[in-house]
Amino acid sequence: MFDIKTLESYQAIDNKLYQVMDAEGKLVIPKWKSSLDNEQIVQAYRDLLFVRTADMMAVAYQRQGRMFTYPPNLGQEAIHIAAGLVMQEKDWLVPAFRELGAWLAKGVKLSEVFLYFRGHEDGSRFQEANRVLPVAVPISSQLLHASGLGYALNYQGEDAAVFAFVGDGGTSEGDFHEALNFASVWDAPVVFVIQNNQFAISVPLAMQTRSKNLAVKGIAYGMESIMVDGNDIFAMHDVFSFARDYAVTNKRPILIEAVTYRAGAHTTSDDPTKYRTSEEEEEWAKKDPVLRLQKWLTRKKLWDVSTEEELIASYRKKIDAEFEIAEHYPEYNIDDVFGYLYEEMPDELKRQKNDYMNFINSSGGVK
Amino acid sequence: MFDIKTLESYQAIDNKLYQVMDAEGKLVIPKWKSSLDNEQIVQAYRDLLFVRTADMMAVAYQRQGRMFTYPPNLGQEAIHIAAGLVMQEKDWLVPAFRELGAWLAKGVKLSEVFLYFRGHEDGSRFQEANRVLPVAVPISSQLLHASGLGYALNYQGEDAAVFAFVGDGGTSEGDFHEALNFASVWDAPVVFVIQNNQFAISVPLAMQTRSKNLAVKGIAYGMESIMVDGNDIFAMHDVFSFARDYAVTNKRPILIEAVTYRAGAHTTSDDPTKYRTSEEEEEWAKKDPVLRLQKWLTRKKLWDVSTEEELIASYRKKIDAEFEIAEHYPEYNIDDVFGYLYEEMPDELKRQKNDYMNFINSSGGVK
Amino acid sequence: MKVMNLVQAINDAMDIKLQEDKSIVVYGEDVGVEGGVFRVTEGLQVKHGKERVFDSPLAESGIAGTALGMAISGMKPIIEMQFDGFSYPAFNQIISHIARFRNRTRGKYHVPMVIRIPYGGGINALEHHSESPEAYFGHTPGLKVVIPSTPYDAKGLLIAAIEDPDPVIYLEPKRIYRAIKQEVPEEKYQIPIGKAKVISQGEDITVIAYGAMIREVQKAMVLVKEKGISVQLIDLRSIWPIDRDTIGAAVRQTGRALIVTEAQQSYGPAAELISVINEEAFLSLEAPPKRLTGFDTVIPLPLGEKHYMISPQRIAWEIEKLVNY
Amino acid sequence: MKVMNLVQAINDAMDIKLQEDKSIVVYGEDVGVEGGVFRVTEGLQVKHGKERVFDSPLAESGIAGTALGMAISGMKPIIEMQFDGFSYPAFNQIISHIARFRNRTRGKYHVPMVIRIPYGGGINALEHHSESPEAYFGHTPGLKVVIPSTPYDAKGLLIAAIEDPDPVIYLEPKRIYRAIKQEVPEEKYQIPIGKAKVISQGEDITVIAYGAMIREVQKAMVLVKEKGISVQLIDLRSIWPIDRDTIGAAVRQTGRALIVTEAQQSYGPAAELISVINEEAFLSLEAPPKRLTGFDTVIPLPLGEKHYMISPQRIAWEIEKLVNY
Ligand SMILES: Cc1ncc(C[n+]2csc(CCOP(=O)(O)OP(=O)(O)O)c2C)c(N)n1
Ligand SMILES: Cc1ncc(C[n+]2csc(CCOP(=O)(O)OP(=O)(O)O)c2C)c(N)n1
Ligand SMILES: [Mg+2]
Ligand SMILES: [Mg+2]
Repeated sequence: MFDIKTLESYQAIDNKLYQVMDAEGKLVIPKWKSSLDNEQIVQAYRDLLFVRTADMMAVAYQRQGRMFTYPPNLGQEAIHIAAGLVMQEKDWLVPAFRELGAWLAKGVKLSEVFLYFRGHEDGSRFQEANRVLPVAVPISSQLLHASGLGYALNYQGEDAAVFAFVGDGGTSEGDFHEALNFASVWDAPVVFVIQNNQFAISVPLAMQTRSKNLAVKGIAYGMESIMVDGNDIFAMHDVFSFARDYAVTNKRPILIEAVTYRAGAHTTSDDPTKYRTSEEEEEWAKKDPVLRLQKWLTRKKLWDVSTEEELIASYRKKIDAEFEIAEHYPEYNIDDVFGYLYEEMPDELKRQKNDYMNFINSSGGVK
Repeated sequence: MFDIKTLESYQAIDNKLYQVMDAEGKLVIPKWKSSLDNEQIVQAYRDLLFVRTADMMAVAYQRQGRMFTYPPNLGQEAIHIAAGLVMQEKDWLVPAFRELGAWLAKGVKLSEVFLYFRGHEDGSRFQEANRVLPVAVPISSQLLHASGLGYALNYQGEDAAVFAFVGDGGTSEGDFHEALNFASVWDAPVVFVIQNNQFAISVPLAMQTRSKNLAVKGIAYGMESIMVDGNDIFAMHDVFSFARDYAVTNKRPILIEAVTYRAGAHTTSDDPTKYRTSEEEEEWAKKDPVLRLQKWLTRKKLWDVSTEEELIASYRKKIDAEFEIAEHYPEYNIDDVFGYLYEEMPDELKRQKNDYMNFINSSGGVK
Repeated sequence: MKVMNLVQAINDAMDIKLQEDKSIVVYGEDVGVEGGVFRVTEGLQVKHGKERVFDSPLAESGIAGTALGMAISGMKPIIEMQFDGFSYPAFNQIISHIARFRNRTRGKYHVPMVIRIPYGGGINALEHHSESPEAYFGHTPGLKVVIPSTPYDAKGLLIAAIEDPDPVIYLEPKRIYRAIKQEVPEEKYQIPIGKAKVISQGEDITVIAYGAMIREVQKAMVLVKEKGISVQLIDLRSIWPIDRDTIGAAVRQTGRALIVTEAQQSYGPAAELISVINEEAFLSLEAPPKRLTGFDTVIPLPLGEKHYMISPQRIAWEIEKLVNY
Repeated sequence: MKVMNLVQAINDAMDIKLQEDKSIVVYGEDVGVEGGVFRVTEGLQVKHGKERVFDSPLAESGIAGTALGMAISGMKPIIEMQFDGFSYPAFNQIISHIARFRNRTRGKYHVPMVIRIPYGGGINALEHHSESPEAYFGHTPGLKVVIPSTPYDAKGLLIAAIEDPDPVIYLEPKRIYRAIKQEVPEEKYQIPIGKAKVISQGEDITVIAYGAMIREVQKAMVLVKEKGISVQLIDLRSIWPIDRDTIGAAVRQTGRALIVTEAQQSYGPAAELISVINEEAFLSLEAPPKRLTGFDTVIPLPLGEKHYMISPQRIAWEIEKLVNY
């Protein structure tokens, strides 16, 4: 458990990293107890396996030319699954673009994610998910939305929090600064999560900032902050639980730096061998979050590795089925272009659409 | 003197304010010695008087309808005179818009300042001043220019520093964040100076940020920082001397928060009685930087207050003469509009100018 | 009815809507305690409380971006950019998010908000305080952009903007903030967004303008009237969507058109209007539609404004030239 | 001569200039080690060093604003905005400072810098990666804005931009980055900024386009040729300043004009061109000059791009309609 006392002894200015278990899945905090029961932990592991499988299949679909650019989550999944365990129905999720597990936890359908990365806006309609925003492409710009949502929660008297994600590179943008500042001045209950995966595309952290770590940036906003091992799902879960509670109870924002590693490419268009060594990759592979929990579970005899293959096979079927939905989604038509700009389509858009339809009709459907 | 050791004991995170003399002009650091000799200190006092007089006359000219909007410096002059004493020929000055004393120290002519605030771009031509940028109106945007200038100094192998000014309100802008971050990552020798005068127009500091103080924001960039009494010219001079030396020697930026008070209105269009109390104003009036140095000098018998009136009268004459230059500046003509956009005027601008001249000629000079 | 200037009419519109709809908040730099640097929000904080009318930190991207967060979660923010030139730091939020969130999410989220921006020159201001950015916004899909030229329109257009379910950029011609007074109804009414207004009928030429330029054109009309020229004056009012029908009908009637805007010329608002005229009234044109605009220069500091700002004399001169084409 | 695509030609221009002029630096997100996400700066860091070709922090306002600082102090930065849609956070620095510093200081300081931006759609990209922001820049006084459509022009225009003493926005049609190959001289040469190019002479109609649309128009020309229509194709090349002389002369010859741009329509680049045509060739017009542009919508995600992007068929259809007007 992580409480306000723990926070005192994990000050970012002292470069303290909160970690519960090491790379071997062994506890580094003696007598540590999870607030999750064993069943929940096993389920978390299944979820990790599921998103990892879905994520790797997404990369595969892309390679097969069945999807466009996709940003792999490989190596960062524990952060998302932990967030999913903590986020409540009423909480808002404000993603960047690399938080698959968190989206699914919020009720986004995998078929929607696939549809989006196949190049259709309908993938961001989130038919059954509430209080989750779509992928935000312009880096850090979404954080301001989170601060505004936080203001609205207070204004509307709701006891809920906003979970907002950004990358290490994203901390360099002006909007990062403005968002944290607004949230703090407004006492907005926002949990800001920096996924420090060491790279912004090809640019390593050392070229983004000279701060001791990323969590210390909270000091500039009078905001509490915690640096945590992002590949340690127990640590992440502890910290998220504490942070949500802190935000909702105190009506204050809080900053979390989840230290992790982008084990895959930046996106399917990227080739990391250009800018980093395989030694580095291997070093981090040892700290893999899925493997780590597996080791813990195995040691506790809560998990039988020999069943995994079959489980994954069943996941693959599910995932393929979801992909099918996306792949056989109805044809993109002209109303998908014009129909959603305004509540009521202005005459000017009707005119432009009409012009276009005149051409289509006269060309016999050629575009 | 302020050295690297002093820095250690004045950490912003501990909320330490560097001060040399109190409001009564009495030393609060026993045995403190200035690196300025008595003559220089007396001259600094004269300079304070001069800029205060010029500043107050500027407000008066504006009231007389002889100048447009002007931002008074009242109460903040010690910061500028101290900066002027430290800045070298090779150093860049990147002002915000409320640093009259620093501009003059850099060689900007008072007549140019007046001309600018009378509404003529020629006031930013700075005929005899080098390495000083014009007034920057969009808040904080100039700080990025400072970081770029710092990169250029390193690139060109020059041992010099950039002095960049911003207000307390300015710390909220994204460009503040980006500028400090770039400077730090690039090891640019920039002395960033926040003039914390407690207000951004009507908005008090408490609504800009929740950070402990403004200097502490340096931590977010791994940058040393110092909080200093901005109404204490000795403290300011010590800190600027140290900061310049630090920046040039270490090729590192440094952040200074000068704590002061905007004793006058935001600009001549502003009425502070709307948003602050006269008690507060009086409280700060007691800490006035000019009065404070006067007290110190008088106690040291370096200054005879009875001579002040005459001195100021002579300054007034000088200042009036400078204003005359601005007031009788040649008529603003059409080439002043078109002539400076590009090195060579593109045909399109020639055409537009020509169109306009056709009208002027046919209208007999009516515009 | 009550005599109001533009400042009062805008204030009144916000006051009425704040009273009526608790989801509305008003914020920006100095809009709370101070009531805005132009006093447009004066009195609103005292009346509606500090949670609803308040000062924000000094950061325009922040103001715009947070407003989107509020808007998609059931609130209606009315935000202020203190001056035209300070809306630029908010461009990314406006272009990339505010204008697009409905489209991006297929209507799951929409962005009912108003961005108020005092704009335009002629007030002897410092640099960056006299800009005409309407073409930037007009070119951005997903926004509506309006500009009033009278207190009556100011109130009705602002109420329409606030009640619109989509984001509206509301540009306030600061030069005439207090210059024009008019009887304005005390109750609520709307001026529909997307409709131009024919201010005066006339046979010889159509002049299209908006904002502070309307008054200058009206002065020019007095000048050319002496020469027997009768001008049909159209106040565009809505920058996007454009009221092509009114413009087309007008120019088909007169065959001649002059567009007057203070914005810079190239890729500016007048170019769009000329294109609309070509599309709607080409065969009726008896002379090339003409644009009289700001130069492709930075708007000069006060002493140079006399050259940049468009005078009634210059408008009259262009009208005459066109009529005699 | 050497066969190059656009990427190589742009790289070559930078390489030559980096070699020749030590005041030049190249920076932006991922331009250093990675050589840019489109590999446009590939190899430049290894060749010219990390002080001259480098990765910056992820902040576009920062990239633009720091470049101004360098430029006014004797350096020549060439900066990259990674994609069109990520130039928006830099707007304030571009509009308020980069474009104006010479004017503000009466020439005491000037801003020799180039802002490279891959732009335009048709590459199946994520949102914000397919924008056409040229009208925003074209409307901003103090900038020059150019767009090449061939490797030859790409190299010559970039060298001209780098050698220009004023800031130049250099938009790169990413859709044709690797699609067009051409013999390009290995030595240095300039394509003058402000000059359009008549790509082909023709009698029936003038088509004006630029960037990736040139290739589409050329395909359309094949289609209409069969019907005996001869097209005069003009590559604008310079968005600002516009080459009115070439445009005017062309349209006076053919009497008919079609503008093809992928940017959104309202207040877009095509509107400016139609205005220029009105100003330069009104009396020769035999049909209303027509604009075929992007819709006033957000450019759709990949599956919808087929509707938004302008096909040769659609261009041909418009050409025919105009010729038969
Ligand atoms: C404003 C903006 N600039 C540039 C980009 C291009 N871009 C996409 S992802 C990325 C790197 C992001 O790095 P980081 O924030 O660390 O997140 P990560 O990809 O590592 O998850 C960049 C530069 C963008 N999307 N938005
Ligand atoms: C980008 C931008 N937004 C708004 C303004 C309007 N404005 C001018 S000064 C000012 C307050 C500045 O406060 P601060 O930074 O504390 O400096 P001070 O005036 O106190 O010296 C504001 C909001 C501006 N000039 N630029
Ligand atoms: Mg990263
Ligand atoms: Mg201040």
